[in-house]
Amino acid sequence: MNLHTLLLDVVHVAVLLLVPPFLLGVINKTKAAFAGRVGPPYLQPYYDLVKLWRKGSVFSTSTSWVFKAGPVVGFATAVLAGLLLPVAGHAPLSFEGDAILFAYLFALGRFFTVAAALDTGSAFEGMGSAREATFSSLAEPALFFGLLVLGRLARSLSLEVMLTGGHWPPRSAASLVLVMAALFIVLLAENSRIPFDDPNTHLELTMIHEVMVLDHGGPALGTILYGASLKLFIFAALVVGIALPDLGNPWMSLGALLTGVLAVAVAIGVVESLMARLRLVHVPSLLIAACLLSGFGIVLLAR
Amino acid sequence: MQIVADPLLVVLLLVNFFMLGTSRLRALINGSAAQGVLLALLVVAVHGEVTLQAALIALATIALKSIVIPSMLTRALRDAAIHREIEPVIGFVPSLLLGGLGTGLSVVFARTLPLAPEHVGSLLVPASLATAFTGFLLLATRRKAITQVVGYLALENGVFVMGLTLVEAMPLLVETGVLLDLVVAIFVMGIIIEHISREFSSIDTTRLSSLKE
Amino acid sequence: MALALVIVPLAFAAAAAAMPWQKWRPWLLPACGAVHLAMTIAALGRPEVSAIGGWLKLDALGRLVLALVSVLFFACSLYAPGYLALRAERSNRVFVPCLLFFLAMNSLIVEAQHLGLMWVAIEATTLASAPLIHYNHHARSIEATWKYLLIGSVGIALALFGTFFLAYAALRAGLGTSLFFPDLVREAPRLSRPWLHSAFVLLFVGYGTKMGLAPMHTWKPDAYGEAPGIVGTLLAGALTSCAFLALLRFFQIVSAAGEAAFARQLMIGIGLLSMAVGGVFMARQRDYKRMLAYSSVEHMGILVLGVGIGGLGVFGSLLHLVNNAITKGVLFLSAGNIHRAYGSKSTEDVRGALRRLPFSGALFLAGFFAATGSPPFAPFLSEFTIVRAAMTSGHAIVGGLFLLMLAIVFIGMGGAVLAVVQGEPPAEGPSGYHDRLGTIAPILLLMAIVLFLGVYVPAPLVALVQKAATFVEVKP
Amino acid sequence: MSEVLAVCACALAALSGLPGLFSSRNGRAGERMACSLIAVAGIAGVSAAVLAFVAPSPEGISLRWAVPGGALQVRVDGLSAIFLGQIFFISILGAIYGLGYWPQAAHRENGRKLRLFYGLLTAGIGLLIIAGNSVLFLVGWEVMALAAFLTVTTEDEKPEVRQAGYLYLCTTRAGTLCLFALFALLFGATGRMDFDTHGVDAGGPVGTAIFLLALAGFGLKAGLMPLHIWLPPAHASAPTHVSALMSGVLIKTGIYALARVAAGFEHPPLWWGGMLLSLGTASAVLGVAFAIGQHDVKRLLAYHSVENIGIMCMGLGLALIGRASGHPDLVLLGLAGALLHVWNHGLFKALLFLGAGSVIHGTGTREMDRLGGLLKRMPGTALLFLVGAVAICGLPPLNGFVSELLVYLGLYRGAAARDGRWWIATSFAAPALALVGALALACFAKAFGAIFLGEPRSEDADLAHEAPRTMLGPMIALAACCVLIGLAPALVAPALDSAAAAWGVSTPLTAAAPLGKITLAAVLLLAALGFTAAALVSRIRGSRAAPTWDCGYAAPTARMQYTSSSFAQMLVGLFAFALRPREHAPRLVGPFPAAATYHGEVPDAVLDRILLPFVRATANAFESLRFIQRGNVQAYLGYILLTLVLLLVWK
Repeated sequence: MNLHTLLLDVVHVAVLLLVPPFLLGVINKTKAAFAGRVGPPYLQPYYDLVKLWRKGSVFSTSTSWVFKAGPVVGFATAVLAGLLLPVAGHAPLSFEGDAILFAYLFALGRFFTVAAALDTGSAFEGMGSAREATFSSLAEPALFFGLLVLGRLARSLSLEVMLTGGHWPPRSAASLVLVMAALFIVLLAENSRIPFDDPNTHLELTMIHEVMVLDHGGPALGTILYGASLKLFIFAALVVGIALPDLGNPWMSLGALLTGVLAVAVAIGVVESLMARLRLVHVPSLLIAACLLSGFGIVLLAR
Repeated sequence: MQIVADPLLVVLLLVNFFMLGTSRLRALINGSAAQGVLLALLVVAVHGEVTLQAALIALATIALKSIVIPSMLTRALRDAAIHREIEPVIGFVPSLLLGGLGTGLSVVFARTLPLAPEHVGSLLVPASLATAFTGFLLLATRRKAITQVVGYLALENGVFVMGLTLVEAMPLLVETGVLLDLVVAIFVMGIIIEHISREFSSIDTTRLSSLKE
Repeated sequence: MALALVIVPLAFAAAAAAMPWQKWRPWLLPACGAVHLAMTIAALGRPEVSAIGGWLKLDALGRLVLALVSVLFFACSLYAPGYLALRAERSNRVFVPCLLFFLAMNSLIVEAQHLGLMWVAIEATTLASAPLIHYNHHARSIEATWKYLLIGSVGIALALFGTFFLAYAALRAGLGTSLFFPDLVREAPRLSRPWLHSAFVLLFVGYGTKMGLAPMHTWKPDAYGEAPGIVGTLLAGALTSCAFLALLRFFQIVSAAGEAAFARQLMIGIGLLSMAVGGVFMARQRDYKRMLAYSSVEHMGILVLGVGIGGLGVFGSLLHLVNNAITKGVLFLSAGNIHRAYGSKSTEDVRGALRRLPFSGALFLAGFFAATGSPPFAPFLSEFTIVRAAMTSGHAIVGGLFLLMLAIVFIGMGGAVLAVVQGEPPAEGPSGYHDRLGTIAPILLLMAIVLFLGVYVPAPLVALVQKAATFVEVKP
Repeated sequence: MSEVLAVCACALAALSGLPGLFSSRNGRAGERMACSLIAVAGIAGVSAAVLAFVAPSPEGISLRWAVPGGALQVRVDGLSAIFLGQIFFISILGAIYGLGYWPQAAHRENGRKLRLFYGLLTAGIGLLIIAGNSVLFLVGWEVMALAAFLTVTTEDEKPEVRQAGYLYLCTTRAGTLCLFALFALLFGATGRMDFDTHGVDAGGPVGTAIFLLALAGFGLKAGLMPLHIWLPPAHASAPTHVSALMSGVLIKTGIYALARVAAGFEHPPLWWGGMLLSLGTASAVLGVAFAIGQHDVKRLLAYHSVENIGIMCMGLGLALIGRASGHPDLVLLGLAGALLHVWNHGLFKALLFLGAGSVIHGTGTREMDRLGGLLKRMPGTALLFLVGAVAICGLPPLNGFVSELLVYLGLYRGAAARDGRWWIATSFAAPALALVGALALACFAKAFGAIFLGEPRSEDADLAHEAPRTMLGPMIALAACCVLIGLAPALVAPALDSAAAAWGVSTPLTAAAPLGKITLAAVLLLAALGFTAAALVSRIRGSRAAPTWDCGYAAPTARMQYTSSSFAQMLVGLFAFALRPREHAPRLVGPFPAAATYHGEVPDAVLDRILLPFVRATANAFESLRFIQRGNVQAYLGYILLTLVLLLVWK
C-alpha cells in the first residue's frame, strides 16, 4: 500500500462522510426552483443534523435496545457499503463478491430499521415497516439483475472492477441503459423519494420510510437522516459509476463522479417536482417494471 | 368299454340339465343320487371287467353318493322345511342355456386336448368338464345352502369322471382318501348348514352377507 | 422321522380329544409344538429324511416350509394356553384337537411326494380349520365358516381336477402309474403340453384359492376376520405357505417341461392383481382384522410375483415366505389381544392401543412396519431382493408397479393401524383384558425373530432358501 | 479409526434411551443417563468427523454381512464427515435442551419414549451417512424415518399431531420406495450394492431413471418444493428439540444422498443441473413466500427449511452444471456453498427452533399473534433468536452470508461463462436468490418483531418467563458457532475442500473465494457498529422515557399493534397466485362500522389443493370398487369360475 492509495482512501472516506447531506440540499434547491421559491440554503441539511445531534431525546417505554440499534446499524452499514464503492477509481475495500456484500449490508440495515420500528408497538410504524419490507424485497431482484449485467460484462463480482472497467463492448450499451434506468428506479424506492414516498408529507397513512422513524428523535433521528443521505449518495454513485468511462486519473474520476452524483440529485429534484406520489397499490408494479427492465438487460446480452 | 360308457355319460349330461332346470330341491337331491349311481356304473364300465378294486370303489360310490349324502341332505331339507329354490341369481331358463353353452364349450375345449389312444373318441373328458361346469353353475347361481352343496357334489362328480381316465394310475389309497375327504367335507357342510338354519332360521345364503368389504 | 412328524401330532390330537380336563387340554399344544420343533430340527440336520417307500420325503422346498411351519406353530402353541384361559367359558374340546390335526396335515403336505397324497392332506387342512374358524359360534363366524368351506372346497375340487389333468398328461406320456413328484419332474419334457397347461391353470386357480390369491381371495377377510388370532396366524402363516409350496411343486414341473415362461406370465399377472386388490381394500378399511387379511392377500401376491420374476426373485420370494409367515404371526396375535381388550374390530371404536395395551399396541405397530417392508425388519430384505430381481431381469415396469402397490398398501394399512394404536383410549371396556406374559411373550418371540432375520440372515437359512430356490427353478 | 469411532457413536446413540426405560417414571436418573450417553456418543461422532478431515482414510471398513445384498461397509470421507459432525453436534445440544424442555417430571407418559426414539433418530442418521452399502444405507434411512415418526407423534392424543405423523409416514415411505427402485436399478447397472455409479450411462434411460428417482426419493426427505408437504406439519407437531434435529439435520440427509449419488456421475447431462437449479430456486422462493403467511412460529420456521433446502439444491445444481459444462470452479463454489449452507442452516435453524421452543416453554403458545414484548421478559432468548434470525437471512457478519455468498459467486461465474447459452439459467437464479434473501428478511423481521418486540398481545406473553440454563446453554453454543463461521469462514475451508474431494475437485476453496476478505469486512462492520453505537449511546445517556407517541393517539393499547398477519398481508397478496391464501375479511359499512374480525391464513397449497383432493379421489375410486366384495358367496364363486374360464381360454 503506497502513500497515494492511502491518500485516496482518506479522500474517499472524507467524501463519503461529508458530501451526502449536500445532495439533499441540492434536491431541495431544485424543487424550490421548480416551484418558483428560493428554497433553503444548500447547507441546510448539515445545520439540521447538527441541531438534531445536540437535542435531548425521549424513548418510548415500550422500546428496548433494539429500538436504539436501528439507527446505529442503519448508519454503520451504509458507511461500510460506501467503502466498497469506487469513488476515485478505487475502493478502499474490494474483493471478488463485494457487490453481494454491498447489497446485503443495506439489507442488514433494513432489518434493524424495521425491527426498531416494530419495537415501538405503534400501529403506524408497523405499517411502515411492513411496506418497507415488502417494497425492498421487490427492489432487490432489480438491483441484482443490474449487478449481474455488469458482472457478466466485467467478468468480476467486485464493484471496483465493475464500475471502473469502463471499456464495455458497444453492443452492451442497450443493456447498460436499461440497467441504469432500473437502478435509478431502485434508487428512488430505496431512498424513499417520490414517486414511492414523499419525504415531506405529514399524512402518516401513506408513508413508508418516514413513518418508521416517527418515534425516533434527537441524536437517533439525526443518525438515521445522516445514514439515509449516505445511502442516497451511494446509490447515486452506483448509477453514475456505470455511465462513467475509465478516465485513468483518480482525481479526474472523483471529479466526474461528484459531478455525476450532483446531476443525479438534480434529476431526483426534477422527478419530485414533476411527478406525484404513486398510489400505494401501484408501487409494486413500478418495482416489478424495474426488475423487468434489468432482466431484459440480461436477455439483450444473450444476443 | 366305450360302447357302455358313452351312453352312461350321455345320461349323466341329461341329469346335469335336469338339475339345472328343476326348482324342487328334493328332485335336485335325487338327481345328485342318480349321478352317484351312474358314476358307480361308469367305474365298472371303464375298468372293462369287475375287479375287486373297481367293485369296491363302485360300491363305496353308491353308498356315499346315492345313499348317505342324499339322505343327509334330505334330512336337512326336512329340518329347514323348504322345498323350492325360489329366486335363483340366474333364472332356470338362462341356467339351462348357460349349461348348454358350457357343455358345448367343454366339447370344444376337450378337442384341444390330445387323448391317449384308448380314450380317443370317448365322451369322458367333455362329460367331465360339462358336469363340473354344471356344478359350478349351481354353486354360483343358487341361493339355498343345500343347492350349493348339491352343486359342489356335481362339481366333484365331474372331477370323478375325469378320474375315471386314470383308474390305473391312481392308487387305491389315494382314491379312498379322495372319497373320504369328500364325505367329510359334505359332512362338515351339513353341520354348518344345521348351524345356519338354527342361527338364521333359514338356509338362504342371501342372509349370509354381513361380512363384506 | 418323516412319519413321526405326522404321526406325533395326530397322536397328540387323539389324546386331546380323549382328555376330559378342559383346563389342562391346552397344555398339550405347547408340548406337541415343542416335540414337533425338536423333531423338525433333528430332521433338518439329516441329509435324507423319507418314509413309506418315498411317499414321504423332505426335499429342499419341504425343509424350508417345514421349518417355518414348526416355528410358527410353536409360537402359537405357547400363546394358546394363555388365550384359552381367557376363553374359559368356551369348550376347547374341538379346538385343541383340530389345531393338532392341522399341524399333522401341514407336515404331511410338506412331506408328501405323491400328487394325490398332497391333495388329500390339503383338503384335510380345510376341514380341520373349519371348526377353528367357527370357534366363536356366533352368526358372523358361521357365515365366515360357510364361505370358507364352500370356496375352499371348490378350490380344492379344482385342484383335484388339475391333479387329474396332470396325471393324464403323465399317462399319455407313458409314465404309467407314477404320480410322484420326482418322476414327474424328471419326465416333464415328455408331458403333453396342452394337458400340462390346462393342468397348471386348474391347479393355479385351485391352490391359488387356498392360498388366497385375487380374485379367489374372497373367503380370506371373512375367515381371518372372524377366527381367533391364533387361527388367523396359522391360516395366514402356515396354511398359505403350504398352499404356496403346492403351487411351487407344479411350477417346478412346468418349468422342468420348459414351459416356465407361460407360468411366469400368469404368476406376475395374478401377483400384481393380488397386490392391487389388497391395496384397494386396505384403503379406508375400518376393520383391522379384515385389513390383516387383505395384507395377507397382498403378500401372497408378492410371493407369486417373486417366483414369476424368476432368478433372484425366487430366492427373494422364498425368503419372503418365511418372513411373511412370522410377521403375520406378530400382527394376528397382537390384533387378537387388542380385539380381546376392546371387544371391537372397528377402527372407530378402537383407539389408543399404545396406551391401553403398551405391549400389544407396540407390537401391532412394529408388525405393521415389518409387514410393509421397513428396514431393519426381515420382510424388507426379501421385498428389496424381489425389487432388485425385477430391475435386473428386464422387468422394470413390473418392479415399478410392485413399488406402487407397496405404496398404496402402506398408505391404506397405515391409516388403519395408526387409528388403532394412537390417540386417547376410550373408557375401559367390559373385557378387562390387560397384557400378560402368556399372551405377550410368544409375540415378542416372533417379533424378535423378525428383527433378527432383518439384520442377520443365518447361513443355514440362506442355504436352505438357496437350495429350495435352485430346486424350484429346474431347467428343462 | 474414524469409522470405528463413528460406528461406536451410532451404537451408543441408539442405546441411549434404553437404560431410561428401566428407570423410574418419576426420577431424573433416566433422562440424565440418556443425555450423558448422547453426549458421549456425540463427542465420539464429532471426533470421528474431525479425524476424517485431519487423517482421511479413503478405504473405510468393509465386513461381511449375512443379509442378501448387504455388506457392513462403512466409510467416513469428507462428504460424510460434514454431515456426521453436524448430526452429532446438534444432537448433543438437542438432548441437553431436552432436559429443560421436556423433563421427565412433567412428561411422565411419553418422556422415556421420546428419549428412546431421539437416540434412535440420531443413530439412524449417523448410520446412513457413514453407510457405504445400499442395504445398510436403507436400514439407517428407515430407522431414521420411523424414529422421526415416533418422535413427531409423541403427543399423539392431539388429532393434528396424528395427522402430521400419518402424512409424514406416508411421504417418507413413498420416498423410501423410490430409493428401493433407485438402488435396484443401480444394482442392475453396476452389479454392486453401493453408491458407485461409474459406468452408468448418465444420458441413457437407466441414468435418467436413477437421477429422477434420486430427485424424488431424496427430494421428499429434503422437502424440496413441491415435495415438501410433510414438512411443515411434522416440524410443528414434534417436540421442539426434535424439530430442531429434524430441520437442522434430518432433512439434510436428502442433500447428502443427492450429493453422494451425483458424485459418481462424471459427465451428467446439462439438464440435470438445470433441473436441480430450477427446482431449488422454486423451492427457495415459494418456501419463503409460504413462510411469510404463517402465524405459527414453528410452521414458519419449517417453511424456511424448504427455502434453505432450495438454496442448497441451487448449489448442487450449479455444481452439476459445472461438471456438465466443464467448469471446475462452478463445481467447487456450488458444492462448497451447498455444503457450508448445510452446516450453517443446521446451526441457525436449530438455534431458531430452540429459541421458538423457549418461547413456547415460557408462554405456552406458538401463535405469533398472541405474543409480543418478550424481549424484556426473555432477554437471553431474544438476543439468541435475533442472532439466528440475522444469520438465516444471510446477512453479514454471520454465517448465512458466507454460504450464500459462495452460491452467488458460483452463479455469477456461471453467468459470466461464454460457452453455450446455459449461463442465462444461472443468471436468472441469482436475482431469485436475492428475492429470497429480501423475503426472508421481511419474514424474520416480522417473526422477531411479533414475538419479541412491542407490547405483549396476550396474558400468556405478559407472564412469560426466561428459559432455564439447560435450554439457553445449547442456544449459546449454536449462536457462537454462527458468529464464528461468519467472522472466520476460512476455518471451515479445509473441511469443505475435503468434502469437495468426493466430487473430484482439488482446487482449495480459499483460492476461489475471498474468505479472508470476508473476515476483514466483518471486522470493519463490527468496528463501524461499535463506533456508531458508542457515539450514539454517549449522546443519549440520561434520556427520558414516555409512552409511544403514535401520532398523538391518546390511549394506545397492545391490540393496536401491527400483528404478524397484518405485517405479512401485503406480501401474501403479492404472491397470492402461488400461495392461494384464505381470507375472511369483514365488509365495513358506514362511518361507524360494528366490531368485526379479520382472519387470514395460508394453508399449504400443494397439500390442500393438489395432493389431498387427488388422494381423496383415489380413495373414493377404491371405495367404489368395494362392490367386488359384497358378502355374496355366489358372486365369489362366480369370480373363480370366470377366472378359470378366462385363463383356460388364454393359455
